[in-house]
Amino acid sequence: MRVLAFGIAKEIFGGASVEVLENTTLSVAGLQAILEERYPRLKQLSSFMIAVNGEYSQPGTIIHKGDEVAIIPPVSGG
Amino acid sequence: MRVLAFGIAKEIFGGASVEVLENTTLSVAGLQAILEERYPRLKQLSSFMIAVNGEYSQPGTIIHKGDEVAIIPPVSGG
Amino acid sequence: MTNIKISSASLDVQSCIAWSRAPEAGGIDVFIGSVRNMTKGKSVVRLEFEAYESMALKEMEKIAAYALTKWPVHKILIHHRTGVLAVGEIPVIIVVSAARRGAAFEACRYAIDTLKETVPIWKKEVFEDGEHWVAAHP
Amino acid sequence: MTNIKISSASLDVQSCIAWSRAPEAGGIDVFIGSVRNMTKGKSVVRLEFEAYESMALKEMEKIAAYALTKWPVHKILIHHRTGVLAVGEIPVIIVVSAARRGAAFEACRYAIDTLKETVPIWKKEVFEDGEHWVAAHP
Repeated sequence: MRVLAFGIAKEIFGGASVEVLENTTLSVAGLQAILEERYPRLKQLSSFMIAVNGEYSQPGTIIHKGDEVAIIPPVSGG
Repeated sequence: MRVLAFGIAKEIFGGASVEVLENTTLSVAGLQAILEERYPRLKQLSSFMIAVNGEYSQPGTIIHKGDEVAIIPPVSGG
Repeated sequence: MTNIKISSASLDVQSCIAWSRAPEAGGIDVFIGSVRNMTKGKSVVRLEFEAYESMALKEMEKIAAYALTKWPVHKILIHHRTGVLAVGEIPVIIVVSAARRGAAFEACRYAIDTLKETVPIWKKEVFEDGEHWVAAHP
Repeated sequence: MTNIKISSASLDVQSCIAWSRAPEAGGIDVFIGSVRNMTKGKSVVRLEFEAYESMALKEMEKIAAYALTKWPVHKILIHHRTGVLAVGEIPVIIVVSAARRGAAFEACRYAIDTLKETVPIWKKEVFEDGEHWVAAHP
């Protein structure tokens, strides 16, 4: 699964996306745990959300094959 | 004394100003009584104020020779 | 800084906003009044604005001066039109720039609300079948 | 009616306001963001805005749609800039037209406040001696 990154997450990932191997059905909370283990700097953020198909998700949201997944660090537009 | 009129007061006075004879020292309340007697339609307005030298006045304000006096019907700018 | 004007010529939104801009301003709130085609269900043909100009300028200046003391705003502009205005024309424009948006919004809202209460300017609504001075009668 | 855009080109205040005008609109409130020269006492060299564009457009559309149901407003425009912006440039412009001014002010304030909370756009502040993503860290 490809996970898009923006803002500071792009710097933490070292690129605009990372690949995460799915061995099993993954929830948003599961993906978050994997990413935080691989990129501990994510835990230093004020917070971050995971968007699935361009919508803010809940921890229990199941990620399906082909879903567009993105890390949303604290927004600061305007 | 010349009293300036604006908006509907100009229509009530039939002109942009009226002359009021001062036999004695006149307060704003006194001027109001004179004008309401001469132009009873003033009493049908929602309200009106009297400005002296371009400032809203109190009923007790004394009008001096040379003061600029104006009738201010309810404002409706903007 | 304040910029107060009463004018019988069209108000120019672009130049009003340009005046308000500054490197230290993070937010600008602009209120633009516009002549509506309807009021209380009746079609409006035109509006006519009349001002007691010398006093109106003083009252507008008071509004701007108060806003500058009450909120941390940098600049405030209040321009009002007089004369005959067609539907869609602009009777009033208020521009407030501030470091932060909250102050800009609050000062702008204060300025238009207070202008409508205190500034000696009068509006006559002209309909197909008559006309009247707004707010004159209960 | 809504008008939502994310653009790497300069935002044009004049055309945004022109779009919002309508014979039935009595009041237009405009919020213009502006890049400030200082933040927390430090000189800003430039800002860099990045958007998750497809999602940001959806979130901006939600804000506009909600405002149209919550307040009696006619039109709402939300345009946001991306890329590198110098001091004085405009990252965001919001325009709301309504029959009455209260609705225009409230919907405009709602739109900018909510945009800053929900729309996936990020701002990097660049100073003489460093840079940082705003709000990223506690």
